[in-house]
Amino acid sequence: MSEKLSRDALAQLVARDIKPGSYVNLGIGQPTLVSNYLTPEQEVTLHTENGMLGMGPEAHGDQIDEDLINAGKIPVTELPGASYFHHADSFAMMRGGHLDVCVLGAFQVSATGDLANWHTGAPDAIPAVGGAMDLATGAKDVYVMMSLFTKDGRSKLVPECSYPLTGVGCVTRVYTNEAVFLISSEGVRVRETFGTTVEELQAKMDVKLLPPL
Amino acid sequence: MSEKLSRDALAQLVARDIKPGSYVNLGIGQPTLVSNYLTPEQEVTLHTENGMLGMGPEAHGDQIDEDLINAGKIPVTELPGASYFHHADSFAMMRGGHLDVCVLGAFQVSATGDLANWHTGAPDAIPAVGGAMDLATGAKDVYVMMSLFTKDGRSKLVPECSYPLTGVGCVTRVYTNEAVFLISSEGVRVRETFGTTVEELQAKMDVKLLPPL
Amino acid sequence: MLTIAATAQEAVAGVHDGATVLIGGFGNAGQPMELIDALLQGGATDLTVVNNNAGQADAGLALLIKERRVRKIICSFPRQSDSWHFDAAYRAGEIELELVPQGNLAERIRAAGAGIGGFFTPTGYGTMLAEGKETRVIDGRGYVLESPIHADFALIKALKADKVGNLVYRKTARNFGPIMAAAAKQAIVQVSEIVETGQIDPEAVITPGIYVDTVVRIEPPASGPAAPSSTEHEVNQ
Amino acid sequence: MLTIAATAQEAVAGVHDGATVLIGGFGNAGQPMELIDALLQGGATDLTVVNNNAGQADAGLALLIKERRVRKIICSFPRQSDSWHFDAAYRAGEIELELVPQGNLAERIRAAGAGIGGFFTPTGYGTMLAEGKETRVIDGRGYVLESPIHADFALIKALKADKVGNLVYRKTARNFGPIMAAAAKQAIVQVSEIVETGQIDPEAVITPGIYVDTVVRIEPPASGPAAPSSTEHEVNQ
Repeated sequence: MSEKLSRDALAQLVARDIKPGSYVNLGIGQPTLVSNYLTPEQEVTLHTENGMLGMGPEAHGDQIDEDLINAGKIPVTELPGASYFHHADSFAMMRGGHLDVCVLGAFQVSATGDLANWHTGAPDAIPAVGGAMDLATGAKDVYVMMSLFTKDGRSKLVPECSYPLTGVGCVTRVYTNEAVFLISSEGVRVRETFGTTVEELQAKMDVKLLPPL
Repeated sequence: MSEKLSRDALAQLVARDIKPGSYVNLGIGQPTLVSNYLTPEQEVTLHTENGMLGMGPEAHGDQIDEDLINAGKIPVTELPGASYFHHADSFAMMRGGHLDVCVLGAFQVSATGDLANWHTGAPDAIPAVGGAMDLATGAKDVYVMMSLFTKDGRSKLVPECSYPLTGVGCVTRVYTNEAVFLISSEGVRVRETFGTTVEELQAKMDVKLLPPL
Repeated sequence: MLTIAATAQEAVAGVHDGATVLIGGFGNAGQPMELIDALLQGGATDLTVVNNNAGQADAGLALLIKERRVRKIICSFPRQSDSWHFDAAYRAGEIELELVPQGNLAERIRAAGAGIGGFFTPTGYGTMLAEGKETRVIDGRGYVLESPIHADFALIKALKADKVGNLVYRKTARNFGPIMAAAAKQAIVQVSEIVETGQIDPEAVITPGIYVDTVVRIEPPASGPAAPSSTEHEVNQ
Repeated sequence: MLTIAATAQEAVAGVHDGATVLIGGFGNAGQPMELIDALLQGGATDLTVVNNNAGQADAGLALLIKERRVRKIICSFPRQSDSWHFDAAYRAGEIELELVPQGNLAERIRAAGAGIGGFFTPTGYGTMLAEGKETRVIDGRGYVLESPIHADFALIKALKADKVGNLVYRKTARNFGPIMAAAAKQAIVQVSEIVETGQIDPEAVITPGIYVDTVVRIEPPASGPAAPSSTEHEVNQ
C-alpha cells in the first residue's frame, strides 16, 4: 500500500481480519471504531465488560437509555440475541478465555507481546486500570491498534516495555498506521506495510523484524 | 418431659426452635420431617442445594414434575417467592454463610461440634459425600437430629469422633430422642431431657455434660 | 458459531476416546439422556466423566460405566440404591473414583469456566477428602486449595435455545448446566425447543450463546415420565 | 426478614462510622444515587467504599469524597475527566486508594459472598498491581492470589423487588448489584417498584431474597435523565 493508514482505514483492516462468528471486545477509545466496519455477514458478537453480549451501535436521540451503556459509559443499543449478566459473570467470560479477540490501544508493546496501556508511570499520575488487565490476559487473541511511532519519532513496538505492564506476553498482533506485526514465539513478523518498507521500519526500530512470509 | 421423643415429636421441636424469617436447609432423610411442622407464620424459606429457594412440600399425583426435585431427588413443589439458580450459585449461597440453619443427620457428633455423617469408615464401603460437607461448613447454625444411642447402647455424642469427619467444630445443637444439647466454647450443655435425667445420661456418656441453665 | 445438529448422534460425534466429559443433571432433572445414549452408541471410550452421581439403574451414565467406557469418574455421590453398575466396576477396580464434595465440584467447574487457577474453600477442611491437599488458615478459618475442572466436552440439557445458542432452563433442571457449558471446550446441548434469535428475553438468558457450540432438538416425551423412585442413601439414624 | 423502608434515609440509617460499604453502579447505570445522597445526609464517616470508580462530577460518591467521609476507596478506575473531588483528596493524601483490576474487583466481591478464602487469578500477573502479592505458576501460567472483599453494607439499585426481597435488574444496570448484595452483611436496595411476592418469575430472579435485607422504593424520574457526558480516559495513541 502506498501511504500510511488513517485511523478509520486501520479500523477497517482490523474488522476485515476478524473471523466470522467471533465474540469480540473492542475496549474503549480508538478500537471501538472497528465496530463501524464489521459486516452483518461476519456475525460478530460484541461483548462489553459491564455486562452484555450482543451490543449494537452507539445510541442516539430517543434510543438513549441510561441503563444501557458500554464500558466507555457511552449509550449503546441492543441487538437480537443479546444477553445481560452481572460483573463477575462478565469478567469470568473474559478471564475464562471465551472471547476470541479483544482489540486494545497501547502505549507500548514489547517484542514478546507484553502490553503497556494503563499507566504512564509518571510519579504524579493517578492510576486507573479498569478492565484492561482482564482483557489482556483473557482473550484468545489480543490485537493492539496504535500509531507505530510517538510524536517525537520513537517506536512504540519495543524490545522491552518501559511503561508499567498491563499483561505479559499477551499481544498476538499489532495494527499500526505503518504496518501490521504478528507476534509469536518465532519473534515479530511484519505482515504488511503501508507507505513504507520493512527496511525503512527496521532502520527506525530496535525490535528485530522478520519479513512478510 | 416424661418419655423419649419420637422422630416426629423431635422434628416438631426443631421446627419450633427455628426463628421466624430464617432460611433453612433440611438436608435429606430424617431432618426433612421438620418441614411438616413449620408454620406459615414462621415465614421460613427452605433451600434445596440442587438450586432452589422457596421449596414447598413434597409433590403428589398431578403435581409431580420431573424438573422440580429436592436434594434427595424427591419431587417437590414451588412456593410463591421461589427462585432457581445453578449449582455453583446454590452452593455459594450455602458456603458463603447465608443460610441461617441447616439440619443434618449424623453418625457421631463430638463434644467440640465435629460432625461425622457421611462415611462409616468401613474399608469396603463405597464413599459418597454429596453436599454434606458444604452444609456443615456453610450454615450459620448446624443442628443435628439423631437418636442419642446406637442400637448397642453407645452414645453418638462423643469426646472425639471415630468415624471420618464431615466438618470440624460446626455443630451448634444436637437434637436427640433423649435430650437437646447445646455445643459452644464452654462445652456441651444439656438444654432439656426427655424421659431421662442429666445424671442418667451422664452415666452412659463419656462427654462431660453441663446442666441446663 | 452455533451448530444445530440434526440428531443426538451427530451432536456427540466429535467426542473422542480419552476425552473429559462433563455431564449435566441432578437425578433425572436436567440429565441429557439422549446425548448420553448417543455417546454410548458412538463408541468413545477411556472417558473421564464428571457428574454429580455415578449412574442410576440401567440407563444413561450407568450403561456407559457397565460397558467400561469410563476410565475415571469425578463425582460427589456415587453410591445410591441403584448404582449397581458403578458399584460393580468400582469393586472390580475397573473405574477410578475422585470423590468431591458437591459444592467443591460445582465451584471447581465454575472456576474452570472463569479462568481461576485455584481457590481456597472451607468445605472438606479437616476431613479425609482434604488429605494430600494444600491447606491454609485464613483469618482463623481453615481452607483447602481446590483446582479447576476443565473439560473437552459438556453434555447438558436445557429447555430452549435460540439460534445463537442462548439458553434457558426449567426449574431445578438448571443445576449444573450453566457452569458445565462454560467449563468445556465444546458444549453440546439438548433442548426441547429451538426458537428464532430475539425470542428469548435478554434479561432471562441463563447461558449466553458464547458458551454453546452445538444444540440438538430432542422431542420431549408426549407425557412426562414418572418421577424417579431412587433416592439417595439416607444417613443411618 | 425483609425490611421495607419508607425513605432512603431510613434505609441507610444503620450505616455506622468506619463501615465498609459496597456501592453498586457502573457509570450512572445501576448507581443507587438516592441511597448515596441519604448516606451523605446521614453523616456516617471514616468509610471504606468499594465502587468501580471514585465518583464523578459533583454528585453522589464524589460528594462523599469531597466531604472527606471516605477514608479508603477500593476501585478499578478512579481517574476520570470529572473525578476532581477524588483527585484533590488523593493528591492531598486524604484518601487511601486500593487500585484493583476490574475483573479482580468483581471476582473478589463474588468470593466474599461465596465463602471463598482466596483465589488465583491470571489478571495482573507480572504487573505492578501484583507487587507484594503471592504468585504461583500453575500449568505454565502465572497467577496472583487475591482475597475476598467482605463488607458491612451494600447499597445497590435494582429495577424491581418483591416482598421477600427477590430482585430483577434492567440491562447493564445489573453490573455489580448481584455480587455486592451477596458480599455484604446487610444489602440495602433501592428499586423503582415493589411487587407482591409471587409476581416475579422464579426463573427470572437475579438476586434471591436471601441476600437482601432492606428495600426502599424510589420514584423513578418522570422523564429519563440525559445520558452522562463523561467518558473514561482514553489511551493516548
